[in-house]
Amino acid sequence: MEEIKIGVYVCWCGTNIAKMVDVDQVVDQIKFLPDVAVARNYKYMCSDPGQDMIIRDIKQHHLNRVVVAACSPRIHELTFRKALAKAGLNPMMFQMANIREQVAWVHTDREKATKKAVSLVHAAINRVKWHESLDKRTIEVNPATLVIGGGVAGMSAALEIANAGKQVYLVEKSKKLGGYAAQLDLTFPHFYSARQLIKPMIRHVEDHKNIRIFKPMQINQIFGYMGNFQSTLQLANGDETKLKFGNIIVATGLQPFDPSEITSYNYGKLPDVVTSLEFEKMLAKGRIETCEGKEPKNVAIIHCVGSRNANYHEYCSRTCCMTALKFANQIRSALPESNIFDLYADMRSFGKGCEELYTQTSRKNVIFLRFDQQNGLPEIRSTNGEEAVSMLIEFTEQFSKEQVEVPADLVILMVAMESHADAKDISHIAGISMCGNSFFIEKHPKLDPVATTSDGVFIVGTCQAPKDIPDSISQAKAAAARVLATIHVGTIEVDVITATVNEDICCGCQTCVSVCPYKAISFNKEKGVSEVNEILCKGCGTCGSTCPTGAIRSRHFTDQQILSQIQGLLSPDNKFEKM
Amino acid sequence: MDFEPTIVSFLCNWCSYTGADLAGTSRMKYSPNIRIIRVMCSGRIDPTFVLEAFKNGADGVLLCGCHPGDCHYQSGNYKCLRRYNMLKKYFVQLGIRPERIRLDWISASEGKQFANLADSFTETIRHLGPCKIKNVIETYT
Amino acid sequence: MAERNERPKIKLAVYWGAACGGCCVSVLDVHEKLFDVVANADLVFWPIALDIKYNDVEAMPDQDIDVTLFNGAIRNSENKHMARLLRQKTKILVAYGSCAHLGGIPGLANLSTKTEIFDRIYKESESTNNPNHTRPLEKYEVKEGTLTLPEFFNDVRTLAQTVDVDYYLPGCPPQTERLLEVFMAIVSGDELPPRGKVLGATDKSQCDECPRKKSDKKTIKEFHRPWEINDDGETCFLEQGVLCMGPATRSGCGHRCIEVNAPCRGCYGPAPDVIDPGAKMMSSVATMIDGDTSETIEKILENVIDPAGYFYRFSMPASILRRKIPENLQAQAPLQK
Amino acid sequence: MRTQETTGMFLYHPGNGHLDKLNFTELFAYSESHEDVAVVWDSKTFPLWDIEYLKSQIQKYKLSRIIIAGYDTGMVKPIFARVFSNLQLNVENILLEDFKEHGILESGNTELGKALLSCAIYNVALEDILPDEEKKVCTETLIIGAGIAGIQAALEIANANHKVHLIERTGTIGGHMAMFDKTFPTLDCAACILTPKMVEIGQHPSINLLTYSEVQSVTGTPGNFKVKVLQKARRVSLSKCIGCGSCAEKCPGKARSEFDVGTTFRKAIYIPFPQAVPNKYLIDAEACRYVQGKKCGVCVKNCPVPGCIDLDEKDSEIELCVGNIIIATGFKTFEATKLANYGYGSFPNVLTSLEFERLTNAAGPTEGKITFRTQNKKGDWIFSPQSDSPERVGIIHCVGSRDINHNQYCSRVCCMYSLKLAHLVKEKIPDAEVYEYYIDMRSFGKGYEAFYERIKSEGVHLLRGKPAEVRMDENNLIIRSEDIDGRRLLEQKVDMVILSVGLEPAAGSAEIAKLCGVTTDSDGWMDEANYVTSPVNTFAEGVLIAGLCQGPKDIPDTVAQASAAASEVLQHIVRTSMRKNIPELPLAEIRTRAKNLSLKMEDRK
Amino acid sequence: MSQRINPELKKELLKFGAKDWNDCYHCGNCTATCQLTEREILFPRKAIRQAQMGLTESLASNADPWLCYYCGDCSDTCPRDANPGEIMMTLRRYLTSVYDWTGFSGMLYKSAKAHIVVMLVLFLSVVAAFLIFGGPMITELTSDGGVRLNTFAPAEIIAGIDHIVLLTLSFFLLTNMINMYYKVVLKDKTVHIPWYLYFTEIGEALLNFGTQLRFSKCNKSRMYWFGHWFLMIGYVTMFVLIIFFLSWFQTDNINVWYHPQRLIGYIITAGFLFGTIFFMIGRIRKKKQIFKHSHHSDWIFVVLLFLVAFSGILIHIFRINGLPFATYYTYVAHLAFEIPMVVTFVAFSKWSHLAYRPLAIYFSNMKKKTRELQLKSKLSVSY
Repeated sequence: MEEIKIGVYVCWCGTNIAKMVDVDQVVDQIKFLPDVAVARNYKYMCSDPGQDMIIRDIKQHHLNRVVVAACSPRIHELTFRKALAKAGLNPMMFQMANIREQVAWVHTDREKATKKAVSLVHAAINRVKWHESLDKRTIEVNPATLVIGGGVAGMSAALEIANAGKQVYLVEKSKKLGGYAAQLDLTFPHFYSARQLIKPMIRHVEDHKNIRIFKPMQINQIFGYMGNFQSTLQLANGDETKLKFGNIIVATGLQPFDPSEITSYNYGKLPDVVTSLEFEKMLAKGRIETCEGKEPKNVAIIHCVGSRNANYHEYCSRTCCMTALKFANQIRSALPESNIFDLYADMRSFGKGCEELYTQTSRKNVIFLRFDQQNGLPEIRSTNGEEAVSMLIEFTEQFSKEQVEVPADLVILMVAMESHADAKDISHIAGISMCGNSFFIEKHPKLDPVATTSDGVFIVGTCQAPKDIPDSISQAKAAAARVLATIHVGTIEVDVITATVNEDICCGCQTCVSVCPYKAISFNKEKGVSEVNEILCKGCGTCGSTCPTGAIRSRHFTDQQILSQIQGLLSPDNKFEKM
Repeated sequence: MDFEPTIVSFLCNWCSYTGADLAGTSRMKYSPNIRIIRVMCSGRIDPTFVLEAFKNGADGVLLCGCHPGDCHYQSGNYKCLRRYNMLKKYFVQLGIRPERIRLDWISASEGKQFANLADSFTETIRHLGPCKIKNVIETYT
Repeated sequence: MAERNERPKIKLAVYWGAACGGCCVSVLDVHEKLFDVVANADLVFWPIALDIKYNDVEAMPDQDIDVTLFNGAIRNSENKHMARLLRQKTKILVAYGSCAHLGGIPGLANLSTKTEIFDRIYKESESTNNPNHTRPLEKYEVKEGTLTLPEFFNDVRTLAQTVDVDYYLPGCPPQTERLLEVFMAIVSGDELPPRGKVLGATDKSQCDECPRKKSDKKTIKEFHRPWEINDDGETCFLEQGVLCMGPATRSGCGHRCIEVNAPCRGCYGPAPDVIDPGAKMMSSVATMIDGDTSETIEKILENVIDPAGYFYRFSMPASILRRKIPENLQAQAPLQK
Repeated sequence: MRTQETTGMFLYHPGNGHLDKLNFTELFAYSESHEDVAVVWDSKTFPLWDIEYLKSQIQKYKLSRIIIAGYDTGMVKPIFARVFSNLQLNVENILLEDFKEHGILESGNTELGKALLSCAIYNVALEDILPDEEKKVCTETLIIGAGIAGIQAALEIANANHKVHLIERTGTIGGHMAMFDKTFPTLDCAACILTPKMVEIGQHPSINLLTYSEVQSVTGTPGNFKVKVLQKARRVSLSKCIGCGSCAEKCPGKARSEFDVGTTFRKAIYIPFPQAVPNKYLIDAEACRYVQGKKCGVCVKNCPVPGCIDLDEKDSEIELCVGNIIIATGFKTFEATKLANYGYGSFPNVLTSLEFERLTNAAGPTEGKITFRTQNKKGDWIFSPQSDSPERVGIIHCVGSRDINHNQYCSRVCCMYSLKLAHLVKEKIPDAEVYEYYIDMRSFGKGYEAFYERIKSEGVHLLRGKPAEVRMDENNLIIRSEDIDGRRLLEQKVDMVILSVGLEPAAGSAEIAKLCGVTTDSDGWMDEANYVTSPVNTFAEGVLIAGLCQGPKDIPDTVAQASAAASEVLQHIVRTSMRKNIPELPLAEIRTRAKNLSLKMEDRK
Repeated sequence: MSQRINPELKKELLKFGAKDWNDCYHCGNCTATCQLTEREILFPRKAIRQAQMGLTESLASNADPWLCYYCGDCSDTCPRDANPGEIMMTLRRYLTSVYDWTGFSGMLYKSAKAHIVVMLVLFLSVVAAFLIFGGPMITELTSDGGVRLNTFAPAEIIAGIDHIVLLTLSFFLLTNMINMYYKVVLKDKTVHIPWYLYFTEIGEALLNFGTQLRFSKCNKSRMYWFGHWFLMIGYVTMFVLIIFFLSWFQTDNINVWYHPQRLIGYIITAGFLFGTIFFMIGRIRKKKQIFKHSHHSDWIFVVLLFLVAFSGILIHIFRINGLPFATYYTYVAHLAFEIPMVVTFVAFSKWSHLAYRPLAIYFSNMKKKTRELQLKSKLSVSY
């Protein structure tokens, strides 16, 4: 075996790290460790000069392992691996010690932070000794795409891809395409007809030669991996059809919040308290009326129903303010003599043309009243027929701090957007993580808002977070771009961090087979050993820690690597007692 | 000087490690006694690692994974939970306080929770005092 | 045959440390093959069979003995002394049997402290009649001089933890056929395997040879003792909820236990790269538990009464943590609520 | 269209000036002469608010279908819907034909208006009757502006192995995002997440990066644009410069650093910022003594690479041929001096948010220490790490936004970035008091509300009420505002005021829009083809918009939009076809096609 | 107790001249801009909110609109062009009608037609009275001077009529003021004003009445204040002169130019002319915020005032130049302008702010002091 030569680089990250960690001391302490050939610190390791320094050292000092102590590997591991590759070293011969997010930024005692940094670097040095060269492989990408959900986001994505000449399978759970947007009357802020926008879209999707629609249809299972997924669909006539596709776009959409759990609004008890969606239907029918079929004289709109409230949903549903303004305008047109009251918390008319609509709406005699959820929700109560008006909404108006009651014959609750109930199932089927409020988690909230941590699976529209139609469409197209790019290139690189079975040791107990969530392990009866499909394998390593014989190695996370890391981490020199 | 425990923490890459990173990017302060090792999934955490940590002088071991149902690999965290329960039984037999290992769920968005967990666990261990197993192995013959 | 006779006989020693003696007996189990052994080897030291004193061994030149089969663990100063002595005098030191290899059954004593053991034996056991509370003393002065007893160590160690070991021959006791094979290999003068290797066993685990049917449905809803189930004699023990160390144990024993419908207990020790077979098996078995909440898991685990005794039956001293922390060293602080 | 239906047409033009360009008399005449229209009403003469009259008219003409055409048509739709539903007619037969939706409002193209009406009458979409035109689409793409939007779009396209020309006006890519310290709501450091992308751009084999360049002219047709690009003289060779910095050490020329928004100085030969891509020096001609005609040349002497610096280099021009253009010109911040009452420009420690971003940035002039702006020996006001730190900081939202006297629109990001700045102050100076003055708190995005709650819990004083003025007594800045929730008038003494300035289209974006044939709205933001369905397309075929040039938005929305624009480009490239331009078809042809298509759709049912 | 939101109030306010009454989105800029607001005296926003919501009770007890002198700063800087200054103006008109228990005020304000008709009737009545009761128009020259105005319209009789008018108007104005007191002070249950404050706080109110010092705090330009003050002083002096000293003021003999009678007359006239012309030009040009929106009462008021002043000047010129008929006719016209103005404006319309504003300052100050006292006593209890 060749002699191990490790280069260790400690980054200052400007002052980010250097402020809390004595980088010089870190270097001093680890440079005498066995196998460390070079140890340096530098202002910005990730910068071009920083990377060049590593490359130069690899060439000059014949380094074969590199450790960089800097930020989180989630940020720059790839950057440095690329640098290693540039220098002709296998990129996996690299280990990062996270001394920024997990040391410099979270600790206040410089001495202890430095000590901890040393221990992390020591651990990384120990670990990197056991690293092995792993080579990337590529696999073919199936050019077809599966789109789950036939709402406006799903359809946009489907059209975008189909228009580029690629096959799309569109699966919709209900009988109709169009989703939530198809139930809307007009859009904000320009009052275009939602129906007229969605209908042609549905027609284009239905007529498209590259789109195959399955509806009503539910996806129960998806096998495979990025580039080569497959699923079997049960057709209505009892037949089965097997689909193969390379990418998945999930657009499961939203469901409205059920306001009946908010007692003070009496939804469900007072017949003239309706949700925004119910009111939308009234508008589509052209009938704004109370349960008795009368045109209401007083209409009240209440914002933030189920949103921005820790008891229901902490998040803002993003579209309700504008929808409420749209409603106010529509009511004003249909019932010019009516009184319109708009009870809001903060008016969030942030989009292009939206603030202007807010101003315009003010000028149409819509009375805006502000409530504050922290000080109690408005109470809707019935007048029990004792007055001309059927209901009164009582609350403290926040601009005047006056306790007021608002007369209302019809109350519209602007209900929150929730992730669709089906999203939970889809998250399991497609392997997407969910955050606490059931919206899917994107790969990166800023720079990768449509990708997920599962490669080849994208999320678009309201299943990611509440948003309006244009934003959903932007996202759909963004996902389509990603999909088209992979299809166009035709191949994708497979991750090298997978499990592998040592057939000389595997005894065929098959414990691992059932453990794998991706069905990547199968039992080879002939050989009497388990085998890993390395494309399906996502490298979680669960099998590795399940295998009682140690036959399964989790590449790049081997027992040996982690054990050495632990030993480095706990090397007596690195303990606080030694201070 | 107060006893300064050394704690090894195994975090899954997707939720907990990201959560710990978030604690960092949000500059939440927590105890420096926690030293983190990243694994892809809490399901990768082998009891061997925990034992090795104690053998090398850890005073406590913190395991973190995604919340139940949220595992990036679907079910790795459940496997971790089962092993954790088994290990605790074993630890009782070894005379090691089972409180010295802790499994908790930290999601990618729970930077604050991670910081709090790190602090509270450090306090627990500080309170329990040093784990003697390393000394016992090395010196008790 | 003729060729072999030209070769000088090797010098063979057999010694037992903390052991039951079964290993020594297993050497005798070679039956008529003993003649082959004797034809090739001179037994220079074997307390159970030959009257050769420690002094005699001490008098031997270093590296005089070619092969020593050391069985038993290191429990006391005598064991330790002899291990060191034999190491000094022997070219090839073989840890023979589970006790020497991993600590074996005596190793389970590591789950108790010395005091606990003495209390149990000299005070608490039902058959003890010791009104004077007599305890063994290492030194006792009598008229004739000083009587000594070996020092009883705080814990049991494996042979390898005491001295360098060249090869291991696992088993409780090792399969006699394996012994012969190994012995013949040594005497034949063929190139020896690399030092530190486990001999007389394969790299694969029991399951590889196990005649029972195995599937990937290893989900455990409830743990059972072997007698609690209606064993069909065919299905994998684990799949029936019976703990079996087979997956984590090297084969080579000829699956003798399984043959008689008893689950494997792990005497052959771990597969090649495994440091701590108990931990591996704990992990593996725990993974099979059918429960996703702490409560259900704990409920199922209730039936695993003695995990240390089960998963570390033969390997406690060789395991990562080796032993229990004595009570007086345990942290006493109550937990804050 | 179903033959048994009788169609009425209502031309709605509320007369707010928008439709002045369109000739409504002509449109009226055209509709009236149309064989399939029973009656045409003009909103100028029709008493729309008289419901009973409307009812009687509908009954009189036996209308079963109404087309409302014009501007803001949705606004009057509910009136018709109400009447239709009263008359038991099918409300779905009320159709809107909004001219704004099709962009003919700005252009005033009456002919196109007629075409649209024609299609509306037959209930078909205009784009459905336009034939696709096979065209050789050049696979190369031009992206104007290399901020995060341009970077994202470039990477998306380049990763599909198509050539991208990325043009940036300044010396480095990165745009505004590179200047920020942290990004909301996750508070990850902007540079940390952006620099990897920048590096990727710099290294990508399919990206031709043209920094310090500007678009001169755009000619040709969609799919085959000819673009002239002016490459301003960097005076330092991109290929030879090793970025060692020896030149800048001795350079006597000085200028305020653009990257630090003028809060500190840089040399005449400079790298915009340490992580700049390309990480090469350039010379600011206006600050360079040599270029300004004085005797100098120190940089040439100090440069270790022979021939690297050429002080006499001249601007050059290159021509590109591209199939698609993505405009990502971004924004500039509102000029805070316009609001004299806040004292920006008079009081040194009234800062704009962008200045504060630099101040608090670890790579900024004070290495992240929040300090007062002080005068240096020469009397220039700069940030220096030696100065003291403020103890009380006021942050004023909506500076220049939501104000009819300045920009009526909401700048969308200020609330969140202000909360972030408050957090940064609290983090760096834990004892500091932070006062935030807002009107409405717009924390609408994913995780934003939680961030708002967090800032509240950090002890930042959140005050509802727009301050009227910032004045100064001997030692303090005083912010006068109504504390609406506290029901009092507040004169808060602070040491530093941060003005959360709104966003405006970048300087020069109007020219770019004009060059590319993209229309802009009255605020200068570029018009998308359809606000709802085509947020990245423009009315100019083959020209797409991404990011802030379309309107204020945050980073995730910008990134999504940039990717969406890339998707449109990829689609064009793959299809190698472009839709025929509308004006190229004669009106009669459109009418026939619309009718035929409508009949075809009828048959299908 | 919660108050019912009353959307009908807006219709009322529109008639009082409200513009953009609902544009305000409550950013608070106006309140902060206004130099007259104090820690707890917050306007215009609060009053605007009450108006938007139609909280008639709160509005009636709110004296804040009277504290505003309409400098227009708030409207100039309003981010939504909501015209807070104009809404305050409207509210003052509205409040005038609220205090006026006769309802006459509301009628005049809400209907330009009614206002003009009332004016015409009064105008014609004055002319008719002169036709019927007027004295002889003597044209012969005497040693004292040219024109014998006192024979045509004897000062005593005119003064007598003045007194009757005064008494009547005072009755209405006083009752309205009491009404205001009732609504602003008594109905406000949150404060209970201690008796001594009634004495201590009166000084500032009177001072402001005389100097309008508060207005001078308002604006960067002193011109408004001066124009307003000058007009007011002119008016008040005239009022006092013609009511109480008419016989001294209205003489047949012509005094030397520096005689106090003439000097005072000139000053009053100058004040009138300056004020009315300043405001008329402003209202025509509509450049400044304060002049952008004019209610019919504003025009009637300023035009009448101008006509009164102008006719007064003419009388003077005619008289000193010995043009008897011109003097007599102009005198009739002068009174025919003046009487309607006094009758309609003093108690029921614009001029009544002369009384309401100092009262509002008086009430507000008392309330403020009371609140401070209450706060102090609360503090002393809790600490």
